[in-house]
Amino acid sequence: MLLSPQDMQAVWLSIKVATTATLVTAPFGFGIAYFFSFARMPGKYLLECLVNLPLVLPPVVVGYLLLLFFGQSGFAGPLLKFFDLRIIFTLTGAVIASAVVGFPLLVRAIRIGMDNIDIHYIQAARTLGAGRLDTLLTIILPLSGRAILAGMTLMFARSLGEFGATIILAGNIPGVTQTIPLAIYDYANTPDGDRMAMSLCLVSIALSFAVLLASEALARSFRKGSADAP
Amino acid sequence: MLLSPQDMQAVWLSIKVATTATLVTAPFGFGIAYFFSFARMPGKYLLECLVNLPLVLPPVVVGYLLLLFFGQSGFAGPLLKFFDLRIIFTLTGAVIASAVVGFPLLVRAIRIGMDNIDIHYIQAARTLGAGRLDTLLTIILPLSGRAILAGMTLMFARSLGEFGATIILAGNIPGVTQTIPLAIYDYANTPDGDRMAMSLCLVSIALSFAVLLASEALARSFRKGSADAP
Amino acid sequence: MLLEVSAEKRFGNFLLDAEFALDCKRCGIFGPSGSGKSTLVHMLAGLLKPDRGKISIAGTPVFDAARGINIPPEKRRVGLVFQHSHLFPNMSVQANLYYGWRRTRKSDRKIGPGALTTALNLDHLLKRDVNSLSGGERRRVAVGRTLLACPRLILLDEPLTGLDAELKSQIMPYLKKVFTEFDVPMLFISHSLQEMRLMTDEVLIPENGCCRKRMSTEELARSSMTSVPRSYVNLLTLRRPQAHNDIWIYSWGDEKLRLIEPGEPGDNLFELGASDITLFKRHPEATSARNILPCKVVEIFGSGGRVGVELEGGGGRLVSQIVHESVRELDIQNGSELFAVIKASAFRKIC
Amino acid sequence: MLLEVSAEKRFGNFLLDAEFALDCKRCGIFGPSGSGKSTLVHMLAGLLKPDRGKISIAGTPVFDAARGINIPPEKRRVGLVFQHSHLFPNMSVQANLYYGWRRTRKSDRKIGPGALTTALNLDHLLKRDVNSLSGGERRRVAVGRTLLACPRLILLDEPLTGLDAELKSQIMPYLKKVFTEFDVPMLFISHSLQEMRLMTDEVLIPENGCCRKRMSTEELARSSMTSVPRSYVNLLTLRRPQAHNDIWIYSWGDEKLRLIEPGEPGDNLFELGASDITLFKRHPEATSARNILPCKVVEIFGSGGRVGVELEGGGGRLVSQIVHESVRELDIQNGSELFAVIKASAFRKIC
Amino acid sequence: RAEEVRLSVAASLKDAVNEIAAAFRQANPQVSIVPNFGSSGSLAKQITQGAPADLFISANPEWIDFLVKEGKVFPDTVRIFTYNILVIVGPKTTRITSLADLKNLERVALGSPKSVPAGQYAEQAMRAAGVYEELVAANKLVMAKDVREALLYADRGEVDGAFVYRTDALLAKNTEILYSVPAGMHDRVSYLLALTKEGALNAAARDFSAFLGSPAAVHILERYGFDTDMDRGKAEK
Ligand SMILES: Nc1ncnc2c1ncn2[C@@H]1O[C@H](COP(=O)(O)OP(=O)(O)OP(=O)(O)O)[C@@H](O)[C@H]1O
Ligand SMILES: Nc1ncnc2c1ncn2[C@@H]1O[C@H](COP(=O)(O)OP(=O)(O)OP(=O)(O)O)[C@@H](O)[C@H]1O
Ligand SMILES: [Mg+2]
Ligand SMILES: [Mg+2]
Repeated sequence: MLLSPQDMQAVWLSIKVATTATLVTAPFGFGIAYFFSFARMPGKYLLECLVNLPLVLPPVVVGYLLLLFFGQSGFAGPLLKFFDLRIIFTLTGAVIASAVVGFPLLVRAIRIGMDNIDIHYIQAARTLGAGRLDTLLTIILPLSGRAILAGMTLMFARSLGEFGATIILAGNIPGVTQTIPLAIYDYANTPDGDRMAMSLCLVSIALSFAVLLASEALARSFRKGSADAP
Repeated sequence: MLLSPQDMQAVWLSIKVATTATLVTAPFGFGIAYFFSFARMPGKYLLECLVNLPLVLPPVVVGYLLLLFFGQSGFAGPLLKFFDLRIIFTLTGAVIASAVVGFPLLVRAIRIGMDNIDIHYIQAARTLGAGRLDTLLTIILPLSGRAILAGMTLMFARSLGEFGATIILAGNIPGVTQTIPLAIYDYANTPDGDRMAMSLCLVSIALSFAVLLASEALARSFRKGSADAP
Repeated sequence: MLLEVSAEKRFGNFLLDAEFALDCKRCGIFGPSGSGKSTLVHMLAGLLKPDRGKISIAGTPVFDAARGINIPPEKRRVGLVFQHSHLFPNMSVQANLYYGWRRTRKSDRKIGPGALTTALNLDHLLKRDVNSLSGGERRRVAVGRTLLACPRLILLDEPLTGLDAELKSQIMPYLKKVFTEFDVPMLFISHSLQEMRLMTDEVLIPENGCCRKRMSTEELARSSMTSVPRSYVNLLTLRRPQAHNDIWIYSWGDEKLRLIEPGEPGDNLFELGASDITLFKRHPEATSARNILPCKVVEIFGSGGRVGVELEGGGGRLVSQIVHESVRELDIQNGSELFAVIKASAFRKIC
Repeated sequence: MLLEVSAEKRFGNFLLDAEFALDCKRCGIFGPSGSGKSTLVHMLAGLLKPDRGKISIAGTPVFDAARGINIPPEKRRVGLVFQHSHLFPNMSVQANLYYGWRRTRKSDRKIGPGALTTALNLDHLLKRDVNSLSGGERRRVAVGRTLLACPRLILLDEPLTGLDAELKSQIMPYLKKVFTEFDVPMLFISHSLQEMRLMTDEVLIPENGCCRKRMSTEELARSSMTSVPRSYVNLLTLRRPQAHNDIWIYSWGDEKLRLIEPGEPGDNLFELGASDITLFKRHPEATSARNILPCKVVEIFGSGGRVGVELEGGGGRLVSQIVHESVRELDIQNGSELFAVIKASAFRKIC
Repeated sequence: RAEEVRLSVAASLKDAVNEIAAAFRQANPQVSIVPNFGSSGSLAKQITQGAPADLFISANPEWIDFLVKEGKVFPDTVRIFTYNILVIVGPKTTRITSLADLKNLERVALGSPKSVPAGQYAEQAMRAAGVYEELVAANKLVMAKDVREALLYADRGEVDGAFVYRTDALLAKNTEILYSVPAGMHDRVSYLLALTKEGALNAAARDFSAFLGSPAAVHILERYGFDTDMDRGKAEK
């Protein structure tokens, strides 16, 4: 199983994209999950539906909507131009595509964990003088630790496999935006590309396995937010 | 926003596929999550990695692997032939594709919830004479209720958006296997199909919103597995 | 019911080293906080696997590291009332109560749900969601739930802690009754000597994880006279109360005792502090105390500030606690004849 | 510290209707299980929003439905020790203890962590993971955690339940000390009249959700003489103990009392049950009781089986509990001269 | 900047264009060529949204028209790049002599006519042969997402025949070309190229565009199985 230099680049780019997407979105995912879990607001469900959109729509459509949004005539286009930022056909675009597509998974995972936190811990912290934000950071955050990790693992895995939105927003430029799934796509048009494609798949699997093991190891160091033992 | 009769059929097929995939996989997802959450086995992580595969690999690759597996010359091919079952190019294929791709999400969601169950409830049930299976069904299952629902919602949403694996395993046969994402794909690759594609997207969004609301309403009737209140 | 334990379990610095055999129906574990009581009980129930050793209940081994035996909790039929209630939050009070009952073979069902819920004062709560119960209500449900599973051995990990005196005295008699009536052997954990004496005949006294020391509850009570602030307490069974003005006259053997508390026609169990008995050389005239019993000294034990004087009277034996100075002054010896003076209000009804 | 509450909260069938003003530093809530004590306390802490009404602490409104005021819990500086400990499972014992302390302004930090952890016997546990603590250890950490936040009002929801007698008597003095020394007003919930009397001067008595009835703790104790099994208890401050053989002689005003318990050079608080005092018309010779105090009747209250006779002696006032029959027989009236006989072991040291 | 040529090329041309680019770079080492392969539709949409591209090669004339309409490419730079030939592939044992024989097959795969040009050509051909309606009614047609997928089905034996391009057929392992659809039965399969507004200003892009029509390029295309007979195209038009 030998990878061509171009494939090595794709692997490297994939790692970069998945890691960045995961790390950058984690705080937002946590914030949104907190909002969904604790806010009492009528508009909550609409927002929740919005966050879920990238899951419901085919990734290609998500990519297309992102393209429209960040495009020249799109909503964010002029703004990006003003700051001389480029998203389309850049690695930033790939990160954004992965982040958007994985976001609902991240939020949902964190939220399930958060919903399980015993309210008494929060009450105790409040009466001990911790404000909402303080409680969020010192009690809810650590008690959601496992769920956040689980969400980040999901996000990372999803990013490794993200194809549809990425190819549209970031393009398929070898060495620049060509991540593993795009490289696999290219091999489909090459005689005998199957074997190479499989090698890349195995790399993806190995990467996600490593992340899974790492997250399980880390999770063990986090307390769950429930049991008042022993 | 008028849908052509063919689009209406796609919507109907999508609902069928997403619902079936969700309902059929839920018990398996629960079982696997239970195993991951409570089993102490060295090979656990390998299996977990396997379950995560469909998330890590691009959906097209998943579809390709499924085709290899269920195909005539594939592993399960002769068996299927023997029982005169057809998977490829059928709605069953679409269901399988959706189920496989959504499975890691389902399992992960249920697992986060399960990990949060206070062990004392399980201990109490055991000392009251409930065996492992009994405890599983009467304590763990209801206490995972919210997480299972969350997982099923994820699965449903993911099924609505599933394109890559479905189109390979089930083909894109209008009226037979053409679900919403496949219909959208057809429109999106026609220079002036955008409006029709958007209509279908909106239908998907509305469907997932309805499921989200329903699951939130149901979730409120489930107790979480932690707090020993008041 | 013979309980044989010879097992070890280590948690970091803490080592539980249990090595005992208890052959009694009413046993207790009496030890300070952190001495390993809960740990031991979890091992007996099968919820915690000892590091080594063996445990057998009524002759059948439920755990044996050497032979690889480890019967799962649900097969042990060992009930456990937890220190915290841990009611199933997904079920109503009723469903919680019946959880174990439904999983008990008909032939093993010795306790009736109706009588139990009434005794625990849970009838009006049956339909309630357990999450809305108050702390005390939860405890009662937890006790009821375990009792209804009709286990062959029941472990009670501080089941009465957190209940108010009234509720406690309401549950206690029922606990006592079911445990004796239905012959359910039990291991009772408590910090309260009074609860211990009421519920148990023999106690295991873990000290810093070492569970070897055993004594009869009576012995524990006497020895605690000299160590704990609360002195020895006599337990008296009084019969046939009869009202007389504001006072109730009970029979205690051949003797009559005057109490302020009313009782039931049958047996009544009363508590009488050893230090509530004052001894006089001569009959003291004109006293507010209503009971003046002539009696003879049978035994003198203890020393210093707390000397126990066991007395034999018309009704039975009593222990009076006095100071050594008084022993000297009154020249109390075995065989001395004295008057024991007890106030009508000194008796406390238990059940 | 003035606490004014006029608020309602409904839970299904249960209605908490609180309408009271308490102006004292040491208050208690004394009511049976399910009477709404925890609910009230949650409302005061800001964790539960009343349906209507208002609550003000020290003159500042913390809740007022009409004016839309609802100060969040962290701004109220109202500490709460929960019925269950609810220690933060993600932190060490030390981090739990310091959680509130770190969030308290330096100028408000009235209680030193060092002294507190020592008093609560937590020093050896500081580095431990809270999830490995025993039930009693958890409780002590919970109490310490709230005290260290130095709140201006502290709510204690059965903070001592589940501790053994030894630990209780170890913590109690410290609780008492910090609450008086550092001037922390408190609302103390307990089922124990003794704890109530030690910790509070005034109590609120919720009945079935109705929180209006108040009385001084002294009144409660006297009234409970006739209702609860445990009768009235005198609290005596005794000074300057001196050893004499096996006995300690204390000063109580002009009087000397002989006790079996040793004490500290300064003030010592002792408990003496009203029914531990026997009254004699004449001086009883040759008795095992070590204290024979001449005294005069000041007041007679109660009736039937439990009559309280308040006596004035050399050291101060004492209440003796006797039966009405004795009152008649000894012809006790205001002004009667009697001998109060008390055994040396009748006194129980509190702190 | 001027020395960079950014390509947006239909994925089916990947290997051929890569090779041509390599040949070009040998002559012009100072020029770097940045390719981006995707489906013609998404490439066109990217270009309308301002994605950087100098040269667009589409497998489908419609998307060139679309970009012309959107004003993203110069109409006068549009020209035919190369042609392809529609064939039916299948297991060696199957024999097809005319499109009418398709009726004897169980399943036939083709790119979805709505979105895949090859599917449109196949539909045209079947309509011309008068078998299309019948095949649709019998649910014999499997619409694939692209030609590669149609070929995959045939290669795996899931279908008895598939409409693919000759270039793709060469990638198959277990199938061979059973039948070449006669050119007259459908529009000619043509790949169009155009310079974008940006590309027209880029000298290197113009050079590369010209190189794509050079004999060297034609030679490479032929090796990959493309139909480079420009004259036949003109003759038919
Ligand atoms: N999982 C654990 N890890 C580490 N130490 C533990 C663990 N479980 C218990 N311990 C320690 O073992 C000792 C005994 O705990 P246990 O709960 O059995 O005490 P206990 O006698 O029940 O006390 P209490 O009366 O306070 O409930 C304590 O010091 C406790 O800290
Ligand atoms: N969330 C709730 N929903 C419904 N009923 C409730 C809820 N919380 C409390 N209650 C009810 O309100 C009453 C008062 O409860 P509370 O916990 O205040 O009692 P308590 O006086 O603290 O009792 P305990 O001494 O047993 O702790 C109880 O009958 C309880 O069942
Ligand atoms: Mg314990
Ligand atoms: Mg309470």
